[in-house]
Amino acid sequence: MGLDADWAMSWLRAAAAVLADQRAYLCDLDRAIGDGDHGENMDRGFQALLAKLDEAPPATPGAALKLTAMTLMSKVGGAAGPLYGTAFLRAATALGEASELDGSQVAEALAAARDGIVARGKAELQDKTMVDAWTPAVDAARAAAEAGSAPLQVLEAAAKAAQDGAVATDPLVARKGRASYLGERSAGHRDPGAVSTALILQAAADTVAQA
Amino acid sequence: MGLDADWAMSWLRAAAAVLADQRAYLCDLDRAIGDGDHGENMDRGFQALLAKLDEAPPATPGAALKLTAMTLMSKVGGAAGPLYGTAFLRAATALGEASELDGSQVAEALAAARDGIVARGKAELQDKTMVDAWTPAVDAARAAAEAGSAPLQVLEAAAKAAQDGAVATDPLVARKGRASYLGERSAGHRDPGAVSTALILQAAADTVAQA
Amino acid sequence: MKKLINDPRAVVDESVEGFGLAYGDLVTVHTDPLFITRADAPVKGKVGLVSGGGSGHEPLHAGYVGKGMLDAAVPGAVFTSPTPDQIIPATLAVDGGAGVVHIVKNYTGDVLNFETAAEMAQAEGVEVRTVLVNDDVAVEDSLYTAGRRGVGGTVLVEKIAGAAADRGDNLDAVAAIGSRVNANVRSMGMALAACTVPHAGVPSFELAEDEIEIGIGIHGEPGRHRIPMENADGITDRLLEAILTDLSLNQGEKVLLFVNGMGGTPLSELYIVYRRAAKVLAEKGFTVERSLVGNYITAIEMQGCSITVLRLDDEMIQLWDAPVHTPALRWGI
Amino acid sequence: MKKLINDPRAVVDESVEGFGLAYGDLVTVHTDPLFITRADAPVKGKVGLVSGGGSGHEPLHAGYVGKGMLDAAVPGAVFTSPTPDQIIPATLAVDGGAGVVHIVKNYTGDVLNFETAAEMAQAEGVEVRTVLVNDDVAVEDSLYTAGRRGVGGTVLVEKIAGAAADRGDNLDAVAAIGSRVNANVRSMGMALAACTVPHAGVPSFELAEDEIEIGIGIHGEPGRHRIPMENADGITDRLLEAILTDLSLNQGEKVLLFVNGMGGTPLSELYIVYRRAAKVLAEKGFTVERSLVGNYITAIEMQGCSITVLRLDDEMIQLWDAPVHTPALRWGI
Ligand SMILES: Nc1ncnc2c1ncn2[C@@H]1O[C@H](COP(=O)(O)OP(=O)(O)O)[C@@H](O)[C@H]1O
Ligand SMILES: Nc1ncnc2c1ncn2[C@@H]1O[C@H](COP(=O)(O)OP(=O)(O)O)[C@@H](O)[C@H]1O
Ligand SMILES: [Mg+2]
Ligand SMILES: [Mg+2]
Ligand SMILES: [Mg+2]
Ligand SMILES: [Mg+2]
Repeated sequence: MGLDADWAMSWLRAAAAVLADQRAYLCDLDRAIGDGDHGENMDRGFQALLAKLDEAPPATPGAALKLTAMTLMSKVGGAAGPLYGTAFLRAATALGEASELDGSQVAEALAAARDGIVARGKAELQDKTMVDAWTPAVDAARAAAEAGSAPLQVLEAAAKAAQDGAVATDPLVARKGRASYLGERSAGHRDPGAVSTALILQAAADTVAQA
Repeated sequence: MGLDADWAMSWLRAAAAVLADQRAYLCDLDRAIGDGDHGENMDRGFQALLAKLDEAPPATPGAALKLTAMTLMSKVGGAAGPLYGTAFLRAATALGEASELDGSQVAEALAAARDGIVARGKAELQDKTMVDAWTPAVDAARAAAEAGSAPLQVLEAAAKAAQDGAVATDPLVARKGRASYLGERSAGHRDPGAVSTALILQAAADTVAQA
Repeated sequence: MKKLINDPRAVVDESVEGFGLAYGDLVTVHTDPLFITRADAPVKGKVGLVSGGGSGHEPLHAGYVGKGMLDAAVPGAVFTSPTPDQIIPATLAVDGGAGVVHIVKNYTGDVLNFETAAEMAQAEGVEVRTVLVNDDVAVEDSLYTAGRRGVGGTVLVEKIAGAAADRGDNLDAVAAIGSRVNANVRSMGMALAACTVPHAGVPSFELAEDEIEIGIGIHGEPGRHRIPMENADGITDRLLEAILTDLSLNQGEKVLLFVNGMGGTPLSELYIVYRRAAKVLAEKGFTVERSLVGNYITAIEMQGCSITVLRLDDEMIQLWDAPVHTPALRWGI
Repeated sequence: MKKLINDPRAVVDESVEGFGLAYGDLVTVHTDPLFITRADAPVKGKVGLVSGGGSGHEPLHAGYVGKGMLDAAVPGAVFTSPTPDQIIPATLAVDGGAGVVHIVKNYTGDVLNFETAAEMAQAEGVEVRTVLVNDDVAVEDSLYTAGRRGVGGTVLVEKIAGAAADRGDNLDAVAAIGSRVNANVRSMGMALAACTVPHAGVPSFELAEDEIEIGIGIHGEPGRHRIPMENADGITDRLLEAILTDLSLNQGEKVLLFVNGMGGTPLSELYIVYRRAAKVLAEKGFTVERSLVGNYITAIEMQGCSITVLRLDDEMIQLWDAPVHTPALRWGI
């Protein structure tokens, strides 16, 4: 499958499905070190997105990401809403009018998304946030793109790195977001935003693979 | 032991001890069909009475009962406070200045107490209240006194009848007091005020027997 | 039992002491015996209002002491009516020469203790009238009970009778308006979870995760019956129907709708109940002219609510709106 | 989970709807997107005040909409900050031409969403200033955290800044007094038992019968540490000490003492906490000049309390005393 507007819509629908499926799990993760709503927030946002995608199907991958940004910004709330909103908006801007993406465009869109999150949230690596999934994902995606890999391999590398990054948040003491209020008690738990990041990126890769 | 002022004080102290001992039990009974405070109320009143008895030991049984009436009235609260207060006050009045009681004086004092409770509370037999302990106690005491029994036997007859009366409240549906709000749900539980009545009368008999 | 208390036996004394410290400008706390009066009591020439009952219903009654409402509140032990030796001095302390009205919730204990106190205060030369509150429709067959309990309606009786006294009504008039409110008010309550009396240390009753109690009082006692859990609209309909059946309002009549929390229920849930109750009343053609939503007469930390409906007339509306300045109810001042 | 609700997902909408029905004379509820304004908004020439945050803290924030306090409140989902597309129209709706102050509790979500909304509202021509509230001393090392949370102090900031706007202060002055209150206020909270978020259906955390959480926020999150159960005086001393260590009051300084319930704790217990706190402050030579006791910023039905101490100056006292007429706070009117 080429990474065109149809792919983008399939991906976002797949992401919505996996977030709905993992809603309770993400809430459980957030309950341990936050306020227990991350799964609910993401699910609410992506369910709203599904409706929007049906209403007016976007014409380019960039347009799909922009619609996603706007919808998440207005429906998710909490910390995740503005952060994912900015991420998708920056990625959309990076893609411009492109109608089908190659590997390096994928990598640069991911980098723009990550930069947006860091610009808004000011988190550094190892602060136990979604940045700990995004940054390794960006690094892996860039390495794969520079090696000339196809979009599928770039996304697979990104998804795997994000998942590893999420797992690696387990021992960290949080320094940003709600989990930071727990101090040392935040260690031993996985960051929910890093997990939702990995789920969304995995959905992107799976959508290419399954096409 | 003659039923003089010393006996009265020993009795009231024994009653205080048994009520303190049965505090939790009386509360449990009251929790099932009332508001769970009967043991607490009775204990508070009789503990206050102990202090008063030490302060100014009364000179006659009647004076001891009057002091009890005043103390219970001002310390017990709830339904039991005014009812026991009136009971002890009427009994005191019935005894007048007598310095030592015979069997028929005991029976008449019990009858006066019961009449006071009925006058205040308007409960009839089988309404599942303390009256269901007092009335059989009065009947038994009068029968014993008329048969010429000594005070000990009069009190023992009264205590036993009160205890049987308390047990007999188990199947009744309450029609007076807080338990009446439960309607049919009040059946199958023992009335706490009937039980405290039996305990107090048993203490009276025991105090004579143990002298 | 986990509570923000020290000695379970000191709960009432310490709580009232803290209350007195927080509202020293409005009230005076008298100890030995314990009662609370307006800081400026007695108000010369004004009818005095005294209410009281067991503790554990906060803000009732002490929270309603102040201008336009009660002159004194007499707190008993938790869920235990106060004694005459508290009620008598409270009555004497607030008599401004125009007599005193006792507002008494219809429980055997309260009735007997206030009755005794009224007699004794009369003997001391204070004219006393008693307004009995018995608004609880959960108690159906009052022939076979101690009669209906006084619950949520008490707050409305205290406010409206308090305003009547404040505008200068005489003793009989204040008692009459209090009784008129009582005659036109009905309430019914329910519990999701029981409360724990401090000295008992265990919940007053146990409810399974899928059961609720309907027709509870305010003393942590079990209700009339236990039913499977229902949603807020279902519960509201059930309580309201019992009230309306008994109150028999006419089309177009004005009411005050009072949704009360039992102490452990959040305001957000009370608004959900209020929403349904207001809609149902409107649909049936009644006008919700005034309302009150919050924790005003509680059973410690019980979870649940009660609904109270008062049929209003113009005078009651005027007295309801009249200025009031107490720790728990304040407007117009 | 037993709650007086219908659909767990409809809790906020239905609750706000009921709130709007109960207080229709004071507020207007706007839906799609959801926000609440004063019934008479915008007030021409007056600086507008907007606050908001997750739902579940009732009466905060909607309960403080009205004369002398907030012009608009923006409720998010339960414990989730609202979104810019709610905050922007609320901001526009209450701009009376003198600009709008956003009062924002310092949580990443609230900060980010209000930040975005402020930018967009400015782009629409409304001057916006932001007052950040971060009074929670439980968050000790703010270098390594998202910074201190905004908790109880929020209510005081809203009241005092609201009074400044009401007397006609300009945009910068209202923001300045809000920030001055924030700079002088400190809070700390604790929980006896967690709350249950409706859509989650299970308690946010589990506490054993002999454990309490110290240093909780208002979102049902666990606290800084868990300790064995203590009595009310011990808990009060602990919270107060953390506050006073941070606030460093001088002898003779005047304070406002605010004892807040988390939603499921009865008033009687809050008075017991108030009693101890007032005594300790007096012993240390500080003057408790004003006080507030009750459920003003909650975490649904959480059991527990928070203590807030505000260092007062004469202007703050004057603004605190100024008339306010909202569903949850009312005096002088
Ligand atoms: N400053 C930040 N930078 C990056 N990510 C953050 C930051 N703060 C929070 N997050 C992410 O947001 C997630 C929590 O999102 P969510 O639960 O939806 O919002 P909230 O914390 O407002 O309830 C965290 O798991 C973390 O990954
Ligand atoms: N009208 C009445 N006549 C006689 N006894 C009564 C009446 N009402 C209540 N009682 C007695 O009082 C007892 C309850 O006393 P207590 O629990 O101390 O008071 P309260 O019911 O006010 O909490 C009942 O068990 C019953 O025996
Ligand atoms: Mg969260
Ligand atoms: Mg009882
Ligand atoms: Mg009682
Ligand atoms: Mg949240």
